[in-house]
Amino acid sequence: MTALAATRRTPRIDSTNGVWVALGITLIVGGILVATDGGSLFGQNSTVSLLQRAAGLGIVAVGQTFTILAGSLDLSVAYVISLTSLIAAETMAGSDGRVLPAILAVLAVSGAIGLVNGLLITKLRINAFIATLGVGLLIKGYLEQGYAGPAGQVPVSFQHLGYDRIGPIPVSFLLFIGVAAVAWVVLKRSRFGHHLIATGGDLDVARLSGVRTDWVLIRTHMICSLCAGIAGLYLASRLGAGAPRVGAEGGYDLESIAAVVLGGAVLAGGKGGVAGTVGGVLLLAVIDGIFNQLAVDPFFKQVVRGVVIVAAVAIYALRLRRKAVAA
Amino acid sequence: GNPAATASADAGAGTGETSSFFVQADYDNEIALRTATASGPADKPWEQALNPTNVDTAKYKKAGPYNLCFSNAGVGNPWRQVGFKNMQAEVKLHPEFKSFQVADAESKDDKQISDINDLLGKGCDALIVSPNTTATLTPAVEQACAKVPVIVFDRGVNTKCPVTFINPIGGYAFGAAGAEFLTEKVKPGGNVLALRILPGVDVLETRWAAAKVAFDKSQLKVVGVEFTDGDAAKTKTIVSNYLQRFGTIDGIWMDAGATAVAAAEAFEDAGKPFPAIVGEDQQDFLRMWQDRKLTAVAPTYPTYQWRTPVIAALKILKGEQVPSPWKLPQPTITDANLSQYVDPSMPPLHYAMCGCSDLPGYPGEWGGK
Amino acid sequence: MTRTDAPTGPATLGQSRRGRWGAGSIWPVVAILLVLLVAVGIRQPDFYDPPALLAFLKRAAPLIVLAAGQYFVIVAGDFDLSVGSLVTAEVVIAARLIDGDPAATWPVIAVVLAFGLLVGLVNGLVTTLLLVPSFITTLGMYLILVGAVYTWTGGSPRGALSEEFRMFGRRGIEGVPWLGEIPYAVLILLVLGTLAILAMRADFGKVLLAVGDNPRAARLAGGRVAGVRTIAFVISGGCAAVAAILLGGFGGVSFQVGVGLEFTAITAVVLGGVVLGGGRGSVVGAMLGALTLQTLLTLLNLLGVAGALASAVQGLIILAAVAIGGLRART
Amino acid sequence: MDSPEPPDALLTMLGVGKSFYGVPVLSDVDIDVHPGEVHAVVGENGAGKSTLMKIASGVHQPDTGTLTIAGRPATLPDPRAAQAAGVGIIHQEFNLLPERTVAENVFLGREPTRRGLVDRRAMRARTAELLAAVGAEVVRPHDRVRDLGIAQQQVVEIVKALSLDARILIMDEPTAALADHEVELLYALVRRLQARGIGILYVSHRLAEVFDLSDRITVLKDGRRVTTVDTADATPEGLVRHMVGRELATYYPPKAAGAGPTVVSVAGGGNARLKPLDLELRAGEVLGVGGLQGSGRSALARALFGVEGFTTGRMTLDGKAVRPRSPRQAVRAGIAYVTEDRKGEGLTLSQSVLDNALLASRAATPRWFPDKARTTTVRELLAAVEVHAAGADQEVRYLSGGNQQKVVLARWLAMGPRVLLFDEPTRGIDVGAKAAIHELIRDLAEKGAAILMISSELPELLGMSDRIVVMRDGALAGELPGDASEEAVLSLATGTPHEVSA
Ligand SMILES: Nc1ncnc2c1ncn2[C@@H]1O[C@H](COP(=O)(O)OP(=O)(O)OP(=O)(O)O)[C@@H](O)[C@H]1O
Ligand SMILES: Nc1ncnc2c1ncn2[C@@H]1O[C@H](COP(=O)(O)OP(=O)(O)OP(=O)(O)O)[C@@H](O)[C@H]1O
Ligand SMILES: [Mg+2]
Ligand SMILES: [Mg+2]
Repeated sequence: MTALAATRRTPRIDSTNGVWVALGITLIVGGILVATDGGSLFGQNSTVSLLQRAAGLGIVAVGQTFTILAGSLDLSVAYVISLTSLIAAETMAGSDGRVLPAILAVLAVSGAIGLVNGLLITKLRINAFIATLGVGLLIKGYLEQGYAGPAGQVPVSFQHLGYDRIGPIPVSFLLFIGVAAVAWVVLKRSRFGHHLIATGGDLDVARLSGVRTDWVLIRTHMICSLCAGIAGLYLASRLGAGAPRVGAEGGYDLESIAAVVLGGAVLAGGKGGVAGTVGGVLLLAVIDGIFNQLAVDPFFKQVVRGVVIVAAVAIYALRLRRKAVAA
Repeated sequence: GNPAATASADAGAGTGETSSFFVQADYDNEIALRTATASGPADKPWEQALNPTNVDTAKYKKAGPYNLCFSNAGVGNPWRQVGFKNMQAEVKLHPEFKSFQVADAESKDDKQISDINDLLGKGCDALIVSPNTTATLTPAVEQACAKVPVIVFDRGVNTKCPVTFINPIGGYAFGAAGAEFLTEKVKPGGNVLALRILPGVDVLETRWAAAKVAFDKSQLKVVGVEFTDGDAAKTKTIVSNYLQRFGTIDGIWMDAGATAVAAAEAFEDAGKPFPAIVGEDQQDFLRMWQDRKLTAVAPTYPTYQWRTPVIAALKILKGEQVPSPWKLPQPTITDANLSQYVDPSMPPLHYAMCGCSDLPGYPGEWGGK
Repeated sequence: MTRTDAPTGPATLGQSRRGRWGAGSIWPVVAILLVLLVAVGIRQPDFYDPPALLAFLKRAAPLIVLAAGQYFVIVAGDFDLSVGSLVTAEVVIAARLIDGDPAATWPVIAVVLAFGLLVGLVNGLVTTLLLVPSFITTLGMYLILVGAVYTWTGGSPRGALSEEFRMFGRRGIEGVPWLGEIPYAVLILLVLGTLAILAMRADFGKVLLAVGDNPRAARLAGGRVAGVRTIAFVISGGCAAVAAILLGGFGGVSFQVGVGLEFTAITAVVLGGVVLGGGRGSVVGAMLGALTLQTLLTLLNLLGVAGALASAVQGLIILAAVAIGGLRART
Repeated sequence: MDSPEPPDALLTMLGVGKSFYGVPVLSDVDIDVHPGEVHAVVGENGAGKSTLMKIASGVHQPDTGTLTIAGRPATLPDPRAAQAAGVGIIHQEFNLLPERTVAENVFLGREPTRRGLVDRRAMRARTAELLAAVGAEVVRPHDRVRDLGIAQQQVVEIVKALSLDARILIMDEPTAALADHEVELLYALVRRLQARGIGILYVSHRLAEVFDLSDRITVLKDGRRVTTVDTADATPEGLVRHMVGRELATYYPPKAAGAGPTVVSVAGGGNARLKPLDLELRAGEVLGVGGLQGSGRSALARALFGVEGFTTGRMTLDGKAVRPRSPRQAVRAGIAYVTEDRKGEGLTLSQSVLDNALLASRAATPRWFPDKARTTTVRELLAAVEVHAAGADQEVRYLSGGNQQKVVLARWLAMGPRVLLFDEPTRGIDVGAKAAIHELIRDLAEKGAAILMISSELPELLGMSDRIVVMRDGALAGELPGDASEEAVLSLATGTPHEVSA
């Protein structure tokens, strides 16, 4: 038995790293397809665009990873993004000196929305789907009532976030990677991360083990909203103004969930991770990029996206089942 | 004597506050343009311009064939669909273009910004942009201006750098046309219901803002301003509710015609006479108008404007002068010219003011028979 | 602890209190509905004239049918996010196939129903056989349907619905004394509602509840878990097809017809006391939830709540209603 | 602990009362536990034992009464507060996260940190120490709990409670999932903890254990404390009388006079978990299946029932070849399976008692219109097996374990099955209900059913079986007559040679 204990496990290919395999294959196949079409998938401009597009969705998806791991979900992110982009742009009002207050205001508001989501779910026991949908509707109503289009203005200095790049890598993509790295550490290495995964794995077990599950869920939702707030900041910087429809039109709610699930997370909670989510986001972005290069009809693109999401999850599920049978 | 009607009087469902989008100068300008005479070929409104001031484009002159690029906000509604077909067909008319590369932003602002960057890497000779929202695309368009001649149409951007900006007269003119029609046709004191698609879209906001000006000056009672999401069933429900509440509705104003048929049907289903109604140039409405002899008007936001940017691009690349801004005429369909536009062979949501009947592939490409 | 002597005696008071108001119960939604109906009645007394009431039911019918279909899926522990896009797809398909030709009406209705059932079947099989969580399956189906139907029609609906097709959502049996017109939509709703209630009373319904509650136990008791769940999706697809026929009839062709309906239907079901995750709640509750939502919209309309605020008010009321249900379940 | 017999109790609960949804579950219960003492709590299913333990560990809050911990009044709003106050608990149901490692489970909620981050190395090291302390080095700190057997999971539960350094340890049926020889390990552990001055509240249905381990015994009945006695002064008969309020026959029902015809025969049946085996079930006979944890007994039952069916060999039922590919086919062929995991696999907890009892009939032979006669039959069956519930429409989740098991039994009885497979039918069930279930099983056999009964409790296995097969490592290790000795079963199960004294 002691001999057995010493053996190390070989790393497994499972749902959380399967997405990277899929990403590799997609890059190769896509690269060839685009090349035969006479274009280049890896050209400077297309790479920049690809990474750029990944950044916004990526930041939201990292936040969504938290909620899904905790067995919850957040459908209000799209509206939080719109709202915070407006708060950012209106607070800045084109002046350099007000960038910091704007950032603080965005973080405060998005954190507060997360808090409300969390309280509704834990204290009033409203299912997360309905709670966040309801909060989303509230924010939507506010936006529609209060805004007739883009508003506010971001100073040029703040637009560096949206437009600058280091080599082929946009600053915003670095921001996404930074957010993902922090999230990775939090989930893997902090007590909160352990508690979050336990809460998502089995709420009762976590509670009976002394985890304050309510508090964990509240913090989880705050983090998710904060990520949406950061995405709102990024979009404000990219658009130069706040946009009341940018979140909903971007489909950030369902797409962020799709990215997380593509990354191998289990919707029921407790299983998945940031690395997978980053893979999921990149996979969606690469598919997008390929279709962009091939100038594929946007509607057909939608069909392919749907098929890819379902097929990927089906493959994960079948692998899991085969493993269970083999055990 | 209707208790509901008296109850509603205090509800004061008037025209509400002025939209933050209302800009008096623009309004005045557009109202003035409605009576301006256009220069250009009479049978080709997409080549006409109102009060043109031409700019010199010699510095963009280069030898063909050209690589034309287009960053499209999206094709998410029939209006954009018809328009995009127009544009594709227009490109085919000109052998000077060796390629036409399109990036579709799927109504996402940030995607469109990336798309523009992406297109710039593909060796465009000229770039046409149909921005998803005004303002937000400004930085991206400014970047593009530095590299290629840029032509913006439909919605604008907050920069003067594009070579030209093409659009019809605009939302104020559109909204005013419908509202003025109602003030003419509905007896003073009559009930008018305003149906809007969505709040917060600039082109639609200006339409309502202008209508509001007209209604505020009139004797009409605006009993409600409702958002329909462009959904026919919801529109019908709303109109039915209003009919029940007020007994009669004498006029319907709309900021876009997509649900005009549904609104009219609600009267039919309730057994009430049709009101005076504002629609748009979509075939289903025009057909109903003709069949049921509606009292109607159809202001248009012509889809033929999608042809103009291609024409402009060619002129610019050839170094010819172009109007900047390029204001296109914005005709209104009335009883007098209705029969000219009704075409039973086209799909119900086809826009009659497409100026496309002479284009290659018509009518099949547009879904007609 | 008090035990009743008869092992299977009548429920004690303490027990039934929970049963009456807790999660899965229909009473909270009934209470909310009554309040809303009274409010509507005060604002507009002639709302209760039979013809007006029937017209209201006619407008509510599509959502109620959708909610009933969604109920079957939710109570089995799944989601169906594809119904909204399915409704759109069906209307657009019907318009293109009929193309204004009255003779095509009945065959096209058959095609529409068959397509709805087929989409449900695919959803069900992918979920049960390929083990994809239904949230993802139907999200994928949603994207696929939207994309496919736009691709097929080149981005804008073509053709037109015949009057015969539109009759179901638009017209009714006319000249009925006192009632005026009995809309066909209301009749269809009555038939489907009755069928849904019967299905839930039958063994199928009980097994469905068991599957939503504990699929492993249901399987080990001899239940066809995959089969039952798949049938739930097929029912949902079928209901979406019927809703599409009603909505297409009522409003005509557009790409907007189904937008957001999946969320509205799920909200209605939850408002009716059905628990997301499965195993609790009744189909009557789900249908009442839909009726409640529709009443709420009417009331907001009557109160002249500005269009843009309506969604905020709606969100607030949904949160409040569900919170009340949730809190009651706890005590 | 300085003095060997400190005057103060570690934990005192006085006048504790608790109701759920208006139904009183506990009323006016007093109990205390002293340092170094094992205080056993016994009682029928549903007597309120677990509820009392959950109050002591902060899971539930009492409606009335007081808690005193180490002489100070205490309120325990949540399990965390209880942990802080030094109360640890091993719950009746498993409380582990299958996807996480042993170490992560053990330290869940109390992860050690270094510089703000979880110190995984310390966590593993400490877990390894604790595992070594209970003699379970087989389990490694980085193993995923999902990959462990049930007994090993129980070890993790115990280690988790130990890691608290609790002064008061509550064990709610810690041996329910353990086989007899593993129980010995637990005994040793309890004694060691006792020696360290830890006070232990010990809930069990196995009276032998109670007498082996405890210093004092409290009997609960219907949520009230009946008596508290020193173990030295107690007798099993007396205890049982207090628990059930009547005398109980302590022996098993008489065995079958002779076996009927073969109902099920398996030749060379095997699958991924089972090596090919031959087996016969005969009408009127109870075939006991013995073996250690994970020896494949459940796998055998599941194969017969078509859950994970045989992939090799032949199986016949009443002479006809069958190979159930799903539980549904098995049920329709007349086979019934009472699973060992009642909550996870047996019950639909949010449904009513009646719906649960009707589930198999409805699932296997669905009808489109409610079948009144069937419902009446099931109601009668529920009464016949003496299910104690507030009503037939009470949700099954609120029944005690024993009553839940009876609901499952009623479900299968309604099917009139030819073959019944019982997997640990009396696990976690009180003596009264246990005797009733034994009677029922025997009764079914007498009526001609063929019965297979898996049991980890040797007295039960020996007392009930007409024939015994013993499994080891997924294979049949041998067959024994019904009157075999415990040693004979154990030696076959463990593979150690033993003189069979038949
Ligand atoms: N959360 C709850 N809600 C409602 N009723 C409950 C709850 N928990 C327990 N009960 C009821 O309280 C009573 C006592 O249950 P408890 O689990 O304490 O019994 P027990 O003595 O541990 O039984 P067993 O020996 O079967 O484990 C039972 O009738 C049970 O139905
Ligand atoms: N669903 C399952 N998935 C993976 N492994 C399993 C599963 N069920 C059982 N096993 C493993 O297969 C082996 C045989 O288990 P089985 O349950 O048949 O044994 P058993 O003798 O009945 O033991 P127990 O008393 O624990 O049920 C064990 O190692 C067990 O851990
Ligand atoms: Mg217990
Ligand atoms: Mg077993």
